[in-house]
Amino acid sequence: MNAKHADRLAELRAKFDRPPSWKDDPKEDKERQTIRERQPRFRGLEAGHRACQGCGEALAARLVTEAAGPDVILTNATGCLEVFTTPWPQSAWRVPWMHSLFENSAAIASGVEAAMKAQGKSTKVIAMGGDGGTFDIGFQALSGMLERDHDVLYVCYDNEAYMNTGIQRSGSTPHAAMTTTSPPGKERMGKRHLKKDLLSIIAAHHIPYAASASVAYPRDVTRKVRRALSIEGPTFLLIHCPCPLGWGHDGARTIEVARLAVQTGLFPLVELERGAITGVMPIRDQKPITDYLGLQNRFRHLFAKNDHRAEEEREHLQAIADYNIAIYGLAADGDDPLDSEGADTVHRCAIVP
Amino acid sequence: MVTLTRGTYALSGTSLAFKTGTWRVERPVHKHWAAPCHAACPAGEDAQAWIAKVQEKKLQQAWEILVSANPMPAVTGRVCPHPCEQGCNRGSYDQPIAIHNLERFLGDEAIRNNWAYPVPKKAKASAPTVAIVGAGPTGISAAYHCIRLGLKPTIFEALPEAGGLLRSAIPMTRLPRDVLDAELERIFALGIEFKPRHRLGRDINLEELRQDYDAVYLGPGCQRSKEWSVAGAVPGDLADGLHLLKEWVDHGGVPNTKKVVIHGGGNTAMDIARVLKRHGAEEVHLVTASGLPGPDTAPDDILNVVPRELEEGVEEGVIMHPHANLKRLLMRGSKLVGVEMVSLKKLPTASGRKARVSFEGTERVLDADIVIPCIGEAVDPEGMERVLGGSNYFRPDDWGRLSGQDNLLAGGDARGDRGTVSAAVGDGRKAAIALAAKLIDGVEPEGAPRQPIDIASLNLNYFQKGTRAKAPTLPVEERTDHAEIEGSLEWSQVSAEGERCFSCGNCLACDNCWTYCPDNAVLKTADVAVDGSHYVFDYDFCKGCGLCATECPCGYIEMIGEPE
Amino acid sequence: MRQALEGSQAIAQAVSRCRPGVVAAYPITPQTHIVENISKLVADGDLKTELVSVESEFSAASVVLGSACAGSRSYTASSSQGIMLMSEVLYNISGLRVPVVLTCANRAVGAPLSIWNDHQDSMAVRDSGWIQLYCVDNQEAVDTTIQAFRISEETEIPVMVCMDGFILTHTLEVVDIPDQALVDKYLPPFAFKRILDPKQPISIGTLVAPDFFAEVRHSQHQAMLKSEKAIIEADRDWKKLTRRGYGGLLSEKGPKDAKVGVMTLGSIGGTLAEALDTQPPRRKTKLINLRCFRPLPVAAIQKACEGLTDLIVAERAISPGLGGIVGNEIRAALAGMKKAPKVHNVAVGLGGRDVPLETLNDLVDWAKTAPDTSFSVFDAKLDKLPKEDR
Amino acid sequence: MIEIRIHGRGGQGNVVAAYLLATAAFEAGLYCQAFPAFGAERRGAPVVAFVRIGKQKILRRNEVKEPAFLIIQDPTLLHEKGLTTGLMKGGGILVNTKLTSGDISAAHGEEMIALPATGMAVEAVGRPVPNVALLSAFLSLTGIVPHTALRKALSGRFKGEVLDKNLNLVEMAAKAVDKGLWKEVAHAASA
Repeated sequence: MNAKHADRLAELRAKFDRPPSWKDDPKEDKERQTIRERQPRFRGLEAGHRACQGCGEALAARLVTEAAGPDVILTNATGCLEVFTTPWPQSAWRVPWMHSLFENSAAIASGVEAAMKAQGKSTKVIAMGGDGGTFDIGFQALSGMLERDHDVLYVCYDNEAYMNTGIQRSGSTPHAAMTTTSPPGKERMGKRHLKKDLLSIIAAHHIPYAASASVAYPRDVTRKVRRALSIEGPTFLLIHCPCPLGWGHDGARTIEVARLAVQTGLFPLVELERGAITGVMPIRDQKPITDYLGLQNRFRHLFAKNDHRAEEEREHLQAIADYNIAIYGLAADGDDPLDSEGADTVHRCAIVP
Repeated sequence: MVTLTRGTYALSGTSLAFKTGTWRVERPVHKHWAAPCHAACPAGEDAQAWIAKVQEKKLQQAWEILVSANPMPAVTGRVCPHPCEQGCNRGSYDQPIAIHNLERFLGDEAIRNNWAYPVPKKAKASAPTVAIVGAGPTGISAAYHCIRLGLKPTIFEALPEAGGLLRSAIPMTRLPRDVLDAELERIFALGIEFKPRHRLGRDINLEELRQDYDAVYLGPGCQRSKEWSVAGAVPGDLADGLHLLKEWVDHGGVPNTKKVVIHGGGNTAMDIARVLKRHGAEEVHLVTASGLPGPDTAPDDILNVVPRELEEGVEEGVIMHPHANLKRLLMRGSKLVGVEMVSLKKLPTASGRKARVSFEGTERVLDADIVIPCIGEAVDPEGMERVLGGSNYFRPDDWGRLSGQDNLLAGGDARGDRGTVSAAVGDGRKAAIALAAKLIDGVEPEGAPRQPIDIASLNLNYFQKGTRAKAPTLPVEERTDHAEIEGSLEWSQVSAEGERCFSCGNCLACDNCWTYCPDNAVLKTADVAVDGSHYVFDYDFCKGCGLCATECPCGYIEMIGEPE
Repeated sequence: MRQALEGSQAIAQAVSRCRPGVVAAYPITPQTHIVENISKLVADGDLKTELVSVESEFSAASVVLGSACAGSRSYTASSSQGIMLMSEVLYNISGLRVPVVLTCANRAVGAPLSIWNDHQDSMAVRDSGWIQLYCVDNQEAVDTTIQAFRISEETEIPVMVCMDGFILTHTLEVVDIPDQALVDKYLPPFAFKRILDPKQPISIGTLVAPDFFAEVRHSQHQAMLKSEKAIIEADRDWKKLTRRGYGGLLSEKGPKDAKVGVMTLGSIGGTLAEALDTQPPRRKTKLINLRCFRPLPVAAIQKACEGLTDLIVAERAISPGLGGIVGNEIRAALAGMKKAPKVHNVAVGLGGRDVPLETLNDLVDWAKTAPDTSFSVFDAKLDKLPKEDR
Repeated sequence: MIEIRIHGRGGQGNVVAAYLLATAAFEAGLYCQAFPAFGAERRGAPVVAFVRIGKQKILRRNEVKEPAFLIIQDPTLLHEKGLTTGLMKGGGILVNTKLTSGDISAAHGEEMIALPATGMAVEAVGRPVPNVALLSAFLSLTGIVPHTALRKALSGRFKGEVLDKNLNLVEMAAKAVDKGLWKEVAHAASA
């Protein structure tokens, strides 16, 4: 680089109006900050974001970034996560993060990854989207990203409807669930169609690793994130995260609802490598789907008295749960520390910061 | 702040400027409940608290917490009927934690490693003095807690050695005497003045004690057998169970009998039954008005025997007759040849209170050559006639304070409503607390016990079913008068058993609140969490969703309304 | 080096000289040869770049947005329907103020399906916040491509280089491909610093509330207006190095005292220039070639129109229900002028219709009688239509 | 400026022919322009390409409507109506055909120069691609660009054995027509 170029670079850099870090702001509460900063985990998603109370997606995103650590770049489809984390001029992210559009998270991630390759950098790239941005409008970009073998982990936060726009059905909405565009009525019992089997479609790309996870099993989530990031090539993680607003349950019951989705067999937790099933979380005690449905307003019409359709749809959903268990071999063969009962077992943890 | 207009980007973590705590209408707070094991322990031990240290593998700290209530874990771990285990929430889930085994393990470890008893408050030279009558469990406990609280205790004991019933009546098969000696020696070494062979009413008198000492604590136990007869009849060779047990403990002598009927359902009854069985009695019948533990028996109707002792007794061939009473003695002259039994049960009466009702037509006869009453004892009033009045027992308040008697307290078996070593230990502790409060600080003792937490308040999703640790026991054919029947747990068993604890009502430090908070509003810290938990809520950001409270496995987080 | 090259091949060479870190594109006629030639350069090892062969134009634009934000010089190319499919991302790239260069091989937009040249595609995204530069010939396309990277990176505004599909992309002619050393001297390394960097993490693409959105748009507009300077300087500096310049924002040809002006964009300027030389109209006429359409260089346009009585704007796009797009913008641009010329507006050469040399005279003749509010599709043969549709 | 129109069928190398001719002109120090009549035609369909060669920079970009010369790569195209429309007065038509010049001229009622270009290409290169032979013959007829320039243009596109064979084909075709036959026409056109 000649001297003229050096000057020019300096001039361009000076235009970059980066202010001092918030850490240097004397108005900050030093005491609290110290504890916050001393947390023995990486805080990829900081407090102060505007998610609803008990938001499953916020939790999932927090877990994903914690597991990924600082040397990562995130891309984010339009949706709740994007809106509640980055109302200008604030951001809750502590890792480089970028949002462009609803349907292009996988594509901008492809570009970021290409740039990392071009610059010889090893920073990992994680593309994120909700189920709308993944199952539906962003699917083409996702499929292209997987096919082109980009070294990107795509994480889909699956809350089973378009929540950002006010709870409209998506390809991921489960059968019979009520949304504002699949309301129950004289002629309908909620969504007529089935939840799209996205994971099988992803698996058909024969990528090295694809898995489903649930916020009810955080250690499983972080393990799968780390596993995916340890692999070179495209990987995919589908994380089930309840939406208290859209599903109609108390924010305090987010985990309970998520756990029941797994324990009933309605949301199987599986791992696929090159399209083949290589791991499942076995279900130790299968719960009846009514335990799960009964907690959520979106299935309220399935408990209508004197409506034969309600029972029929309940039986239908039970049959789907049973089918999942049979197809994925989820029935536990004896107790397993990593099954649906064991995977969330707590212990006294002596790690103190 | 510089505006980031070009491309409207934002800087890392700047959302901290936005305090989402203003969204909250309810806030989570830590609420430390009493674990049911704690609430059930007459000695006042917080088993949850010391098991937490076992989980951390900090055994000495666990023991120190334990002995902050009970100085004799090696003893109580062996002899206590462990109501803590009956209270344990784990019992409604799979099996209760083997708390007594853990307690015993810690007690034994302390002896083996000679861990020092912590003394938080050393007595000054001018410290108030306390005379303690009786070196049984309650007297020893009172003296020990006096030491801990800065008082100067002196124990007066009629016998040459300390220990009370522990030494005189508990079978060596349950409590090896070297364990008792080791534990007591270490306690007395803390500076307790001990005056053996000082019998109240003979060698010392109460009034002088009350003059010489700032306070007196009476823990004389129950040394006098109660009157016993069946429908007015008494065999000529009658001896009560406690007497026989003491003789056997003292020099190994037992009556030579073939068919024995034991009347009563406590530990003394079971102990003597097993001694006689081992010494060759063909049949030993235990007749008790109470029921056996089981789903059909009301909790207040279960016979008061350490469960494992009952189990071992039955193993050894003691024949149980629950829900039965003696109606008549069959005598040939003054010599017993049999007893007539009748079935009964505790049933509600017209007044609503329960009373035992015999069922006519259920009478049957047992051949017997001896009947041994084990219906309990009363306080020997010698030297305490004036304070005891005409009663069998003392009736002090919960702190042991006798009404109308300044600085005179009583507790232990002499209360008549206790009946276990642990209760005696608890009485001694409370008396010491009351005395220290009054004599040192001139205040009333503080005692606002925490409410116990029930299993419905726990989140059991986070636990797995498991099997309770089982200590080795001697096979029936190897049991003798001396060898201890129940053995110790291995460390691996202790560790696994500790892991099973639900940590009811107290922080398990499991990280659930920290892990599940979608808002990063739970911060992990041991330094700042003054409430003993490992976490603080950052109310600047907590939105009050309540997820942490729902998912706390231990019921330790409560949502309370924000002030209006 | 001077070579006889197909336009697309020349563009591939020019892009290669700019050392892009990432190239992403999806093939579409008539842009295809650009992508093919870049692919060949990559395959032969002559161009070290991450070539991302995406599954749609939408992803092509998204990929270059991502890669530029991640700190790599990025390039894409498209046309027609591809530009339309990209349009959402185009707004995003400019709104985020990210430097990217795009070649638009101009083509009509369907329906009806047409693969042939006009400017409807780039005109459709004229409000997307991109700088738009139109090229007369392949040499200009090559030079403008190189200038575009410099302009874009200096202004943090993306640049669309518009070259007529087929007419330039598929035409072999003599071009000078500048040496690598010369381009390196002219174009500094990619210096965009508002990037995704784990060492200094920032969040790009935030939600902006009503209290600030207006200010953001204002600042974007101001940046566009100021970019005129960067465009002029880039062309001037390039001319210093190569002796080739294109007048910066626009160029004029013809007598200074002309009364009639004919304004065009793109390759049609070449045909009319030859016509001006070989068959000059009777009225003194000059040509105004509008190189820079966004930002619309109002001052330069007014200056070029001084002394004219009539200005004919002949453009290759249409806004049905309004008429011309460029023409109406020019009318607005001249509104503040003392003695503004009458503006006559036509569309010519839509959907690949050949624009012959005679067009110049035909236009000048037509303007004599046309009212200034007129608009017509000048070369439409109305007798091909049923009466009711004429 | 000389304008040339080349007719062929999709897949015959029509655009390549135009590019080669223009490239040869460039190699000879002239300005040039070559472009196809842009279409969506597939293999086998009639296609057209244009070449302009001049001493000055070529500005116009409209289609060639009045060419000085036509090069017709496939004689069957002559049956298409209006194929020779717009040919400048006195302009030349070079046709790839097995017939003689006389026979083909007679058949279509217009004067044409015949060249068995496909046969020559098969003989020299082994593939039935007539364009190089036609270009070589065209240069012989007009003399607007020396054959050395065509050789240079070819060496930019081919390598090794294929190039050698094509150079042989150039030699072969150059001799097959009357050298300089259209020289005057060309001169007049470029004036």
